[in-house]
Amino acid sequence: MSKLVDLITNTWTLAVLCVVLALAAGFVETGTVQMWSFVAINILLAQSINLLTGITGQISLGHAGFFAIGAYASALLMKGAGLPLPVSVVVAAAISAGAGYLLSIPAGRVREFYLAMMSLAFGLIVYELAREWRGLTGGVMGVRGVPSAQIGTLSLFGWVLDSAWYFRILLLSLIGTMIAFRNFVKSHYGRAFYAVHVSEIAAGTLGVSQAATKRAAYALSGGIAGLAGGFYAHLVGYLTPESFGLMRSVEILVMSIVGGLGSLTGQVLGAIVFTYLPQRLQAFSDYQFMAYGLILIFVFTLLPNGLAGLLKTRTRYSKFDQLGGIGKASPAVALTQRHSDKAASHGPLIRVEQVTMEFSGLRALSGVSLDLQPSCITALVGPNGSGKSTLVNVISGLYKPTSGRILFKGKDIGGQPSHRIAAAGITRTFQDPRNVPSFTVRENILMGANRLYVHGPLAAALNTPHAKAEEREMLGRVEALMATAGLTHHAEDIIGDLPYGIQRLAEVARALASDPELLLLDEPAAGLSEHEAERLVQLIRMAADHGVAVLVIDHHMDFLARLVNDVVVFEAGEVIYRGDMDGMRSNQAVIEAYLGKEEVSHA
Amino acid sequence: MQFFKTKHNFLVLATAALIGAAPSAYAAETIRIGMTSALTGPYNEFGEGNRRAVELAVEQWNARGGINGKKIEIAMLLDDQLNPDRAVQNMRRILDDKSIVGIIGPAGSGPTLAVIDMVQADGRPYMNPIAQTPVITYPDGVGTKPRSNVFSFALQNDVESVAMGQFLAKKFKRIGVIHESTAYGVSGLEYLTASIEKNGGNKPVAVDSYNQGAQDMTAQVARLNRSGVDAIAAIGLGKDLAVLRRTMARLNVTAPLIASNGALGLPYQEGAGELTTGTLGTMIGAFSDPMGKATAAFAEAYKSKYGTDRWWGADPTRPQLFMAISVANGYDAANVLFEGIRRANSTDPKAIISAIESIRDLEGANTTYSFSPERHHGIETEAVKVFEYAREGDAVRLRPVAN
Amino acid sequence: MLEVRDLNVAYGAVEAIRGLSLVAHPGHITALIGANGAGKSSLMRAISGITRPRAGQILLDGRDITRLEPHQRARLGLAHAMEGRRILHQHTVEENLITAWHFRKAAGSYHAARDAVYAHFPILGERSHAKAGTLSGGQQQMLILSMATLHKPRFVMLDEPSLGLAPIIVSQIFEFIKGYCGEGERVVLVSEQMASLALKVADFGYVLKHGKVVFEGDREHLCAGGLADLSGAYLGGTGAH
Amino acid sequence: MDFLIQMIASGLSVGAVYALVGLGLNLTFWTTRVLNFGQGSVLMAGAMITAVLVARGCNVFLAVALSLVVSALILWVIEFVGVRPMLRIRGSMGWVVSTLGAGIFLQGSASWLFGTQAVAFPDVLFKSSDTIELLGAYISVQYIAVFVISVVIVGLMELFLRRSTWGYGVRAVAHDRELAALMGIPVRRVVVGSFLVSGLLAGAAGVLVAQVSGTVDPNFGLHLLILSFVATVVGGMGSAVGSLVGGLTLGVIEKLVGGYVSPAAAEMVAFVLLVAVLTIRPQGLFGKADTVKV
Repeated sequence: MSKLVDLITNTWTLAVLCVVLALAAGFVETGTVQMWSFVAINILLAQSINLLTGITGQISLGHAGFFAIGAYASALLMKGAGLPLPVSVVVAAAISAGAGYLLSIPAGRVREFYLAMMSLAFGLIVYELAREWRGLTGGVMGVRGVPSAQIGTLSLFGWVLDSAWYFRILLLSLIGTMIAFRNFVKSHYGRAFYAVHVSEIAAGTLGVSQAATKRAAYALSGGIAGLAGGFYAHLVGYLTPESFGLMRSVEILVMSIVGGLGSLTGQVLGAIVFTYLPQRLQAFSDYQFMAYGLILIFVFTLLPNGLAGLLKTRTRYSKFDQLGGIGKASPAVALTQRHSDKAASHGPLIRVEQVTMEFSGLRALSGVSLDLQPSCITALVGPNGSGKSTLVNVISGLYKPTSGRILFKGKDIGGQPSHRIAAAGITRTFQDPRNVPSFTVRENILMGANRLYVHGPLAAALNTPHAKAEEREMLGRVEALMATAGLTHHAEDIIGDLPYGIQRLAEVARALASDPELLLLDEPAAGLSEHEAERLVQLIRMAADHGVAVLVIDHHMDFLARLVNDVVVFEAGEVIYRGDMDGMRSNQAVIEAYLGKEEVSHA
Repeated sequence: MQFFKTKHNFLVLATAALIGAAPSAYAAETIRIGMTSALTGPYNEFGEGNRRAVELAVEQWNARGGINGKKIEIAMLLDDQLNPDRAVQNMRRILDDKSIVGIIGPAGSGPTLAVIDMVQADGRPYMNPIAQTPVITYPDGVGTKPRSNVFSFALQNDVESVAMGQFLAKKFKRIGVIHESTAYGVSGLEYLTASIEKNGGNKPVAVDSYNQGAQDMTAQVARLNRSGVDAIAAIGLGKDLAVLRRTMARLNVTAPLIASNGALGLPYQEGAGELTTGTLGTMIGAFSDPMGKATAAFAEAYKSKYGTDRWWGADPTRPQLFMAISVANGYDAANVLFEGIRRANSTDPKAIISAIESIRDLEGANTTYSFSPERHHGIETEAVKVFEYAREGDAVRLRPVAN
Repeated sequence: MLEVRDLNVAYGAVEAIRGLSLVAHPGHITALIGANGAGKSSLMRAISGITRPRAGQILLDGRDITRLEPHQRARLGLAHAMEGRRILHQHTVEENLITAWHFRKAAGSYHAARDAVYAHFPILGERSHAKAGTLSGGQQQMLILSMATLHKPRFVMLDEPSLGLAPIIVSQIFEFIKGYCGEGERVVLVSEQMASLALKVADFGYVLKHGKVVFEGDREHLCAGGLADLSGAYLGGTGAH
Repeated sequence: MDFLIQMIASGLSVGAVYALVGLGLNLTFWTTRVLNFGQGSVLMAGAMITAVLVARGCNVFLAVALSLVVSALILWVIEFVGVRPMLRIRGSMGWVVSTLGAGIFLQGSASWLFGTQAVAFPDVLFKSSDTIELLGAYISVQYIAVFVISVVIVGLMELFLRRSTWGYGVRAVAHDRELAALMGIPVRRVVVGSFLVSGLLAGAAGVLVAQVSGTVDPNFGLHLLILSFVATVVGGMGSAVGSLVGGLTLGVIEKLVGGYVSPAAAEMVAFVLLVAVLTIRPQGLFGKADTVKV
């Protein structure tokens, strides 16, 4: 069984299959080749919506819009300006990518239902434009005489393309797109897209700007759909607005959803099924609408994970497998060594000055000031609600302080967006672990390294040596971190299925993977077993030894005692003590605030 | 195990799909024809009607011993539901079957425009029963060279609009036109305007459009009304014309409604209810009294095969006028195709086409057909009449208007 | 009497409660003590029926309610105030109380109950037409308590009622809880991260860790154990073993 | 002047129907966070059944009553087979597919049972030729009737949601299912209830629109559904009043653009309006901004 799956998902099998198809195209009937071409086009469409909806989490009910833009653009460019096929489809793709970019500006601001409606509106606006803008699109009469392979009017540099050759070209571009797409999705960009999907807040703390990510996602998705449109135009040779109505958008979404959102293989299956389904359903004649309806109603009750669920394959979001592990070449350094001479000659790493934070009159922080030194571990303790987490949220840019300054390496970062602050080298964890549940431990930790990548999207898509080297280096860091955290044997496990403690550890490891200069940990030890807590201590110590300044919020006194250099005690949003542990234990103010009077009298 | 099963089935489906339809063996002993039309789905009225007509024709020919001893067989009967992509895929399958001798096309201008170029490239005789846009037959406009292998039995916009244009030009000064925004409606508007002007009328003072399935046309009607029209000419489907008529009543617009053939069908009659009285519509006159011999024969044959179904119409004693464009057109298309094959006594496209072009004064259900290398459409202006819903006692009847 | 018998709760592969048993007696305040992720909330959610346990039994006065829907349990007089200030933020204070009132078996009139609330927490009366979301943390906590106790239910569970509140408010809240438990034979279950706070109200305490009970006893026993030991227990040190 | 009045009158009447449909969508969205893409077909079913029954000689009001019941039942089934199972699968968006499937299935069944042709819809409220004259403008009594009925229904719904116990229940479930359950609210029953009511609203809307258009066919309702989506979003998902304002605004703007610019432009204006509103106010005119919690 699983062998069978391996067989059909194996790269070589697929390669062979493609070659076979390409050759077969010359021998089977034109109609068959034409259907294959429709499949190829639908695969492109499905992948395009998968990128936007499945991976970035932005539902789209208007993909027919991109499809139409691509189709009309390519048709008119070739018919009017006489551009050759490769140019016209690429330009078409570029144009609809532009449309995607523009759409992302309003669409980026809205969520779930509202987003669905806005995308729907986009699709229908394009549709109405196609109907009414007669001068350009020929209106409802459509565009006739588009150079098309099946009529033999399509030629490439004087060489007349028949359906078979057209299909081969289409297949080639499809494979190219798929490979590039796959590499891209498995790169830090893919992970960033997914992070935005799962939690826009967590994404920010990884140094990922959700606005920029969405813009990129829309543009890319639009581009791919536009490419599909271009090929569609020269497949059918006649464009009518009716081909780009709401139902088309819906079909595309259905294809992708049934295929299995987030899975690349699933999209292919979805496209195949939904290209042939209507044809096969003709057998039901009068009942075919009912049959189609029933299939849609129950497909999910039957296949909860879409068709992708059938082949138990999961799309992975790292190039670990591609690179065949990390190889020996990788240096096992988890963190960069920063000079850690405790002598605070070069001032504190971060200085919080008179920071006040108010929520609708409620004062969470009132004039808090404190400094943190490199390679120094500071504990932040205090009763619940004394403002500990609020301080971390303010420093990490989730809250804008009401007043006061936060100087990081001398410059004020107060109120900057969280992704900027993260990019500057300040990383934090949350009280409740914010991992991507469907990612493996390795992928989650790798996500932390996001801010360190320098190679661009193109390099990522083409898998340039540089891109590979970088991914390998990061994977090396991750490996080292997992070793220290004792997570190595969990590397390939889906983090959502692991115990709470492991998830906490992984999150701390992820934070360290960003090679931070300042590390903010919000109750990292909560719910950890002795053993796990020990691992946590090692992780934090390692960070400090490499010159990272660490701020730890926690209640575990004994855990803190064997870890920290000094303690800051909060009470009602104010610092009531700063010094070493013993000092704290004997400090009257602390005891009263933290333990309350009666117990003291008891003890 | 269950999992394996579904999975297995799925793979079968996928591979079956990939392999596609296997080429059917060439069967010389029969005449094989192919047809794609809207057999199901929301727009299947014309497609289904035509299927019945074609099957009737085939039955009759085969009863008479087929064509030169060869039985006729509808080798491919595909359903495109008026969806252009589906039409293209179906037509491709038909064209791929080299044993197919003649083709009968889709039930609307949209899908027909989508397939027509590939059909022309293929070169086998193609009958267009329904799509009214002339560019299907005459790509460079009426009066220019037709597509070599395409013959039209539809009530072409240009033809339909002649009768309408004459009538309007004669009777009205300030004409307002409203049309559905589809290929049919748009080209209909062009030809109607041309025809009005050709007959010495003044060009329409106001023109508006609506989308198929519109549920209220207040804006359109009020606009026409505001520009003081004394007649409203409409091109569209029956149910939309009904909405138009009701909207006119709501806004108390009294100008008469002169509509395309859609106004003569059941959907309009039912939708407009008693408001039908006074509505005028253009239609092939074949089924109005007195029916020609061939027409009556067809009606009889249809009635005996299918009974008085919804294509026959409400009145069991006599077929509705509308049959001319929902059924009889398909019937004539098939007959002319077969006649061509008979005359050519061959299945070679060229031979069949020239045989069809040689047909003169062939009695059909809708009209008397004459073709030539320059003339590839069957229905001519004289076949078209203007009808009016007139109250006769308590019944409303359609009666031809003296033109 | 509220009784839990070897309860198991798991989210996917993550076990939150592992074969936990406890008893909460009428007329006593029972505290659940433990750090984040120790399983306090999971336990309460299982008792009130929001999460379905994998295994185990939950009994109210000997009646097995493990299979009942949450709203049915609520109507049996089981109230649960979840952590994280769960109220209807878009609704006014008044509307919150009305909603809390109407769907449970109500003895007496709504107005009487409401006036009792406003009498005990005048500030809620003053702000009765303000959107609950605009209340301060303390006021929200008061509202939550009021909603939970509006019907004088026999079983009340409060998940971290002290979370994020100034000491004064906390003691106010605890006074209320004590008072409520005192009048009539009521079973009150309170979860706390800070033993010190828990001990201010609790007559009996269970210390949870990794979904298990690691330490239990009445107030004296807990205190006698001494803060150091106790802190060891709930702070994850070795004291408990 | 009379032109303007006619535009506004028809706009109000159409808009009121948008509001009615929109409110139905809203209800089910509140309780399940699911958008029912099948609602269009439910409109169709409501109108179609009335039309067919009357054609078979059934009393008009009985027919309407029956069709309302059926539409309610349809939505109940949709909830059962198409929505409840989907909510168990997180983030799969299966509900898009299933509700859509339900709609297509209904369409298919309708064409199978009653044919694909437009069926005449009887004059339930007045005749389309009944008009009253206002400042020289003729206004259809049917428009007025449709408007009044829709507005009354929406008003009653608003009252129900704001004042009645079950109204509180719906709003509580919409806000926080778990909390609602703990308050003793039978969440399941509230959800099912919301679907039943949504069905009633859809059925009523279907009948009203069919009254205006005069015919029903299996395709009927999709366009209306889309515009109602738009109306709801423009008004904001939060409140019944929002739907009403959204619907009326949309209806009137549509007709004004149709009248003064061109009917073609009117087809587009709704969507442009939607994008514009959401760009300025992401939660719609009356919607409550959803707070992102850390």
